[in-house]
Amino acid sequence: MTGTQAEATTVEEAGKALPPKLFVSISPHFKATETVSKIMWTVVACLIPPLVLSVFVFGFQTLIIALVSVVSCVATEAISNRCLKRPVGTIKDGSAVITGLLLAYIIPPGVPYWMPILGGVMAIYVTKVLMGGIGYNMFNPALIGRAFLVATYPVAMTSAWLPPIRDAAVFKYMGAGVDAVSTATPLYILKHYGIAEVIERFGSLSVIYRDFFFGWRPGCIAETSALVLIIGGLYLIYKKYITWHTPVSVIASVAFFTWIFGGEKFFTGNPLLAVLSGGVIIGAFFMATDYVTSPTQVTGKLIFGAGIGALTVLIRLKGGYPEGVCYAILLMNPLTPALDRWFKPKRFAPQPEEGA
Amino acid sequence: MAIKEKTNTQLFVDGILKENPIFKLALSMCPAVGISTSVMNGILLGTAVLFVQVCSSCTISLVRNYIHPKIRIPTYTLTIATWVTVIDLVLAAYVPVAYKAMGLFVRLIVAFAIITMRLEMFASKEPVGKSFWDGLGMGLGFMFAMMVLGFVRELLGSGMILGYDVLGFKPLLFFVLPCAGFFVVGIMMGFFNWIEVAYNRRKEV
Amino acid sequence: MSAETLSTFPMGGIHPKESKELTEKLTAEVVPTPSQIRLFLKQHVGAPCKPQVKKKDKVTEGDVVASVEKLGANLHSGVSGTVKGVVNALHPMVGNARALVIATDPEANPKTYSPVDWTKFSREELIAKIKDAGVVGLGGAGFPAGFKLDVRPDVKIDTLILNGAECEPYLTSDHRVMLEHPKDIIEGAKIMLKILGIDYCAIGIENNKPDAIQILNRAIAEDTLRNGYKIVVKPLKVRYPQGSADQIMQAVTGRARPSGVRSSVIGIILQNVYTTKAVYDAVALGKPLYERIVTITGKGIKRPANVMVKVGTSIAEIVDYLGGTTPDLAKVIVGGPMMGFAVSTLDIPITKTTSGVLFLTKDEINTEPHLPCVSCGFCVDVCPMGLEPNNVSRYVEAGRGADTEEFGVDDCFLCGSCAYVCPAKRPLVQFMTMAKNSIRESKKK
Amino acid sequence: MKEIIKITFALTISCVIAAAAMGLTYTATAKAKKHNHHMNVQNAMIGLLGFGEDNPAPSDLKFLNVYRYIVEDGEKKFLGYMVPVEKGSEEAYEMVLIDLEGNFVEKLEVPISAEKAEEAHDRATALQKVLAPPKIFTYADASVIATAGGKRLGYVLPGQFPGFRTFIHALVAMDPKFELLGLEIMEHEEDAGLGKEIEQEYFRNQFKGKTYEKLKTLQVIKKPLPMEYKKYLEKSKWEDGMFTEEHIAEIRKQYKDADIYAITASTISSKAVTDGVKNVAKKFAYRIGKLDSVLKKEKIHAAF
Repeated sequence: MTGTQAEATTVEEAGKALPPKLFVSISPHFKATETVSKIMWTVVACLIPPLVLSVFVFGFQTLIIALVSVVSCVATEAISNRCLKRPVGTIKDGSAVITGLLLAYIIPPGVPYWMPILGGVMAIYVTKVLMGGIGYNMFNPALIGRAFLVATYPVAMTSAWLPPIRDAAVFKYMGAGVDAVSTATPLYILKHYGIAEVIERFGSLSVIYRDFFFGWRPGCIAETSALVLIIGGLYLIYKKYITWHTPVSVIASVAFFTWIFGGEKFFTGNPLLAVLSGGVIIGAFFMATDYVTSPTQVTGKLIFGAGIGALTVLIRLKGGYPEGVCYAILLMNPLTPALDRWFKPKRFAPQPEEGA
Repeated sequence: MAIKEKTNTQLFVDGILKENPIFKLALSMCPAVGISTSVMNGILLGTAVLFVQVCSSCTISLVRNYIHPKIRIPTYTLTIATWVTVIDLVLAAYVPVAYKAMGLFVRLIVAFAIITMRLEMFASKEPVGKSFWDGLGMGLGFMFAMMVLGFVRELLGSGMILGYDVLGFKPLLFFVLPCAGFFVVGIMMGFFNWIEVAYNRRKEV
Repeated sequence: MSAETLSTFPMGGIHPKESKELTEKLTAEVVPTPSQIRLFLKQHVGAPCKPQVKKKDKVTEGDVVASVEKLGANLHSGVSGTVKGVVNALHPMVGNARALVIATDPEANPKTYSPVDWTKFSREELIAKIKDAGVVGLGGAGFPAGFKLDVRPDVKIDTLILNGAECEPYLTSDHRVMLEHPKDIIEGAKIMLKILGIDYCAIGIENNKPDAIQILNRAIAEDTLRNGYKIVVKPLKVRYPQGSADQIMQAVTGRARPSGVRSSVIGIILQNVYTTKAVYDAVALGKPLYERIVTITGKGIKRPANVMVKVGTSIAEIVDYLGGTTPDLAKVIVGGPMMGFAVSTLDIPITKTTSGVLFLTKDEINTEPHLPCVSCGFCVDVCPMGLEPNNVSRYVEAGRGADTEEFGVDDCFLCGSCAYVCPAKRPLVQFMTMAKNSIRESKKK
Repeated sequence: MKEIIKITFALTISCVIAAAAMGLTYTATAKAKKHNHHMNVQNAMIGLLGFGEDNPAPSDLKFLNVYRYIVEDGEKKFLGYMVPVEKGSEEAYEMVLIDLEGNFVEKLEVPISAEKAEEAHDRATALQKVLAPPKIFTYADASVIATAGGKRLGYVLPGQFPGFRTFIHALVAMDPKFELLGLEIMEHEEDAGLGKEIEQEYFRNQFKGKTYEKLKTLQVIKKPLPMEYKKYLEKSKWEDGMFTEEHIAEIRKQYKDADIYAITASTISSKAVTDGVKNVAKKFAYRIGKLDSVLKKEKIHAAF
C-alpha cells in the first residue's frame, strides 16, 4: 500500500539504510496465523465428507460432477484473471474450490457432466470476477451458478434426481439415461402430493428421520446426510471461522415457520422434516455464512438467517419450486450491506447525544 | 446539444448507429429487455415504435410553438397516447392480420421513454422535416437494436431464428428469460462502445 | 482467584503470544554510560522544548538543558559533559526531529540522591516538583504528569488508577519496576492521592504477573504510614489491549469514557506504574527523569535483557553492550509489537517513552501482500472500541476516507487488534490512520 | 393565478383535441373492429371443430351461445340457461330455469336481440326485467354450440382450471357424442421450458379423438412420449407426405385409448390440464343432457 511505502521512504531517506536491511511497516508487527486461504481450505476440508458419502449414496458420478465443477471454477478464475491482467495466484486461496464444490453439491446428481462447467463459468466469471474478485461479489457465486442452471435447463435441474443406492453398487448409474432412473425428491412429493405420499414412499416418519439424517434419500449431494454436514459446520464454529448465529437462526426460522404454516391448520407443520429435507443444513452452515455475502454483526446475522428461513418456507409452501433455500439466500444476499448499516456494533465509548 | 447543424441524412443515420436509443442512449430498457426474446417480436415492436415515433414527432414539431412550457410533458404523453390509440384502432379495424401480431406491442408504447425523450430533446425544437427524419432514424434504430437483441436471445435461448428451428435444440433457455435481457443488452452496449472507440482511434491515426 | 471473577474490558480484545518469558525474570541491569546522548527536544505531549544551554556549555547529571513554558516537560541531561549542539536525529515515530547532543565526560562521578519526607510539601509544591523533574507518562503517550495531576478544582475526581497491565507482548519494563520498586510505587501513589485530594487508588495488573501482584500487595500491607489512603491491587484478565487508558479504566471501575472527552470527566486519573515511580523519584529524591528501564528483547538479539539506560542513549550502543544482533534479524521495533514503530536503523536514541526495543527475525514478520476485504467481521469482533475497521478500510480504498466518521474513527487508538486478526492481512491500522487524516483534512476545508 | 388559468386552458384544449381525435377514430373504426374480433373468435372455433383449408366449414355453420346463470330466489337455487330459441325467422332468447335435480321450473322470455345478447351488460339489463328481485342471478359461464343445417356439429367450452402457478384458460371442443375434437390453451403462466410446454401441439393434440368413455378415466402417465407418436402429434410441423394415410390410421388406432403422456418434469401441469379438461367435459356433458331433456319435455324449440 502507498502508506507503507511512504513511511518507509521517509524513514529511509532520513537515516542511512544500514545493514542488516530492516523491514519497516506500520504496526501491528504481529499477525494471527489465520489467513483467508487457510480458512477457505478448512471449509473445503469440511465439505469433503459429504462428497465421499454421496459416492455411496448416488454413485460414482457425483465425484465426476464435483471434479468437473471444481476444475471449471478454478480454471474460469485463472483464465479470466489472466485476461483481465489480475494476479492469477488468487486461485490458491481456495474460494473458487469452495464455489465449485458447493455448486456440485446443489445440483441433481444425475445431470450431464458438462452442465457444471456452464454453472461454474457463471458462478465465477459473472458473479465474482466481473464484480471485482473475492470480497466484492454481491451474491453467493455457487447459488447464482445453480440459479442460472435452473433457468437454463429446467428439465434436467428439476428431474435428474436419483434414488439412493443401497447395495454399494457405486457404478450403477454411470451412463444410465436420466429418464430411466430419475425419481422425485421428498420435498417435491411433499409439495405436490402431501405428507401421506412421502410416508408411503420412504417409510414411517421415524424411518424418514433416520434416513434423512444419515443420508439415504433422493436429492443432491448436499442433501445426503444432515449429520455429516452438521459435523462439518460445528467444526467451523469450533474453529471460530463462523459463528453459530446464522446457522441457528436459519434452522430455527425454517422450523418455526414450517410449524406454523406447514400443516393443514396453523401450528401443525412438521418442523423436523422441514429442516432435514432439502438444502436447509448446507445452506445454514456453508452458504448463509459466506463471509462476503452475509452481515458481520450478531443482530444482522440473526435477521439475515431468519429472513432466509422465512423466505425458504414461503417458497416451499407457496412458490413454484419445491425447495427454496437457494433463492432465499440469494434474496437475502443483497440485503447484507443494509443489515450491516442498520445493525452496527455497540460502541465502547458512550456517544455524545445528537446535536449536542 | 448539436454544435453543428445536421443534415437530414445524418439525423437518420445517427438515430440508428451513433445515437442508438438502446445501445447508446440507454432508453426504453424495460421493453427492450422484456420483449426482445425473438427477432419477430423485435421487428413488430420496432415497427410499432417507428409509427408512433414518426407521427408524434411530426405532431409535436407542428405545434411546438403553441405548447406551454410548463405542461409540455403532459402534452407529449397525450400526443403519444392519442397516436397509440388511433393506430391501435385503425389496425384493429382495417388490418386485422397486422393487429393480431402487433396489437399488444402498440398498446405497450404509451409509456416509452424513447418517444417522450425525442419529443423533448428534438421535436419540440426543430421543424417538421427534421423531426420526421429524426423520428424515422430513432424508430429504425430502436427496431435495429431490438432485432439484434432478439436475434441473440432467440438463437441462444430457443435455437431458432424468426421461428425457424436452426439449431434443433435449445442451447441456453436462460436467454429467453427477462434477466438475460439485461445480460444481452449489457454485452451489446459494450460491443457497440468498443466498436466506436476502435473506429475513433483509427480515425485519429 | 479464579479467572471468571477477574474483571476486564467489555468488548473485543485479542490474545497474542506473550513472549514475556524472555525477559520477565531478568533484573534490570545498568548499561554503562554512553559516550554521548542525544535528547529529542520533544519527548512529551505539547510543544517542543527550547534549549537552555549553548554549544560548549558544561552540564552535570540532572541539569535542566531544555524547557518549555506551556504544556510540556523539562529535559534533563542524564550525563555530565559538554553540549555539542542541536542536530537532526532519526526519531522512531515522527521520522526526523531536533535533538540536543551532549558529549559525556568519562571522568564525572554519578550523582546520588537521598530521600526526604515528602509529606511536608504542599499540593502546589508537589506539582511544581513533578513538573520540574520532567515527568511524563511513561506508558507511551508521554503526557506531562504534572499537568495531568493539576486538575482544575471544579473537576471532581474520585479514583486514581495505576496502570500496570502491560498488555503488549514481549515488554517487561513495567513488570520489572513493580518487582524492583514496589515501595516507591506505593509512595508515588500516595503523593498523587495527596495532590488530587482523594483517598482511593487501584492498581490494575494483568493476571500473567502474579509475582508483581503479590509483591505490591505485600508492600501495601507493610506500609504503615497509610494516612487513611486506600490502595488496592486489581488483578485483571489477560487480554490485549488491557493497558489502553479506556480499557483499563473500564476494567477497574466499570466506567467508560465518552468519545472526545478527557478521562477526568468521569472522575478518574490514570497513571502508569512506572510514571508513579518517577513521581516518587522526583518528589522524594528530587531526581529528575533522565533514565529508565527499557526491555531489549526478541529472537533477533543475542542476549535479551531489561536494561537501565540514560534517556538519549543510542539503541546501537545498547545492542553492542548486549552482544549484538543475530544474523536473521529482519525488523527492529521501538515499543511493543502491537503498537510500536518499526525503524530502519539502530542509530536511534532512547526517549522517555521508549519502554522496549524489539528485535524480530525473518520468520516472525509478515511481508505478504494483503487481499481485498472478505467481510469476515473478525476485526469488528476484536475491536475494543466497537468500531468497524472493515468498513473504514473499504471506504479509504474507495477514496472516501472523509466519510468514515460514522464508524467512530476518532475513537480508534491504533491498538492493532484488527490488523492482528485480519485473515486477509490488511493493514487496517494504516487505513484507520488514513481515515483520521482525511477526516481532519476535510474538516479544515 | 393568470399562469394557472393559462395552463389549465392549454391543457384542456389539448385534451379536447386528443379526445376528439380518439373519439373520431373510434366511431369510424368501431364496427369493423368488432367484426374482426368476432371473426377471430369464430375462426378459432372453426379451427377447433376441425375445419380448415382442405375441409371448409359448411356455409350455414352457426355458433350459438348458451349462457348459464345461477339464480337464487331466497333459499332456493336454480340454474338458469339463456338459450336461443327459434321463433319464426328471428332469433330470440328464453331463460329456462331448472332446479338442482334437473327438473324444469320456469320458462321466461328474454327480450333481447341476437346481436345484443353477446354483450354481458345488455344481457344483464334484459335479464333484470324478467328476473326481478328477490331473484338474484349471477353469470356462470357460456358454452358455444355449433350447428349446421339444423344439426349439432359440436360444442366449444371455455375452461378455467388451476395450473401449477395460476389459472389456465383453455378452450375445449367436443363433438355431439362428447368426443374431444381439440384443445386450445388460451392463457397461462406456467414455467418457461417446463409447464409452458402445455401449449405445444405434442401435448394438446394428445387429447384429440379421445372418446367420452375414455375421457372419464383419462390419466396422466409418467413415461417418455414415443417418438413416432410425437411426430404424429406434431404433424402440422412436418412436410406433407411424411405420413401416409395408413400410417396415420395405424398410429391413431394404437394411441386412441392411450393415456396422456406427461411433459417431462412437468407432471403437475400435465395433470392440471388433463384433470381440467376432464372436468369441463364431464360437467358439460351432464348439464347439456339435463338441459336437452328439459327442452324436449317442455317442447321448447331451441335453435340447436
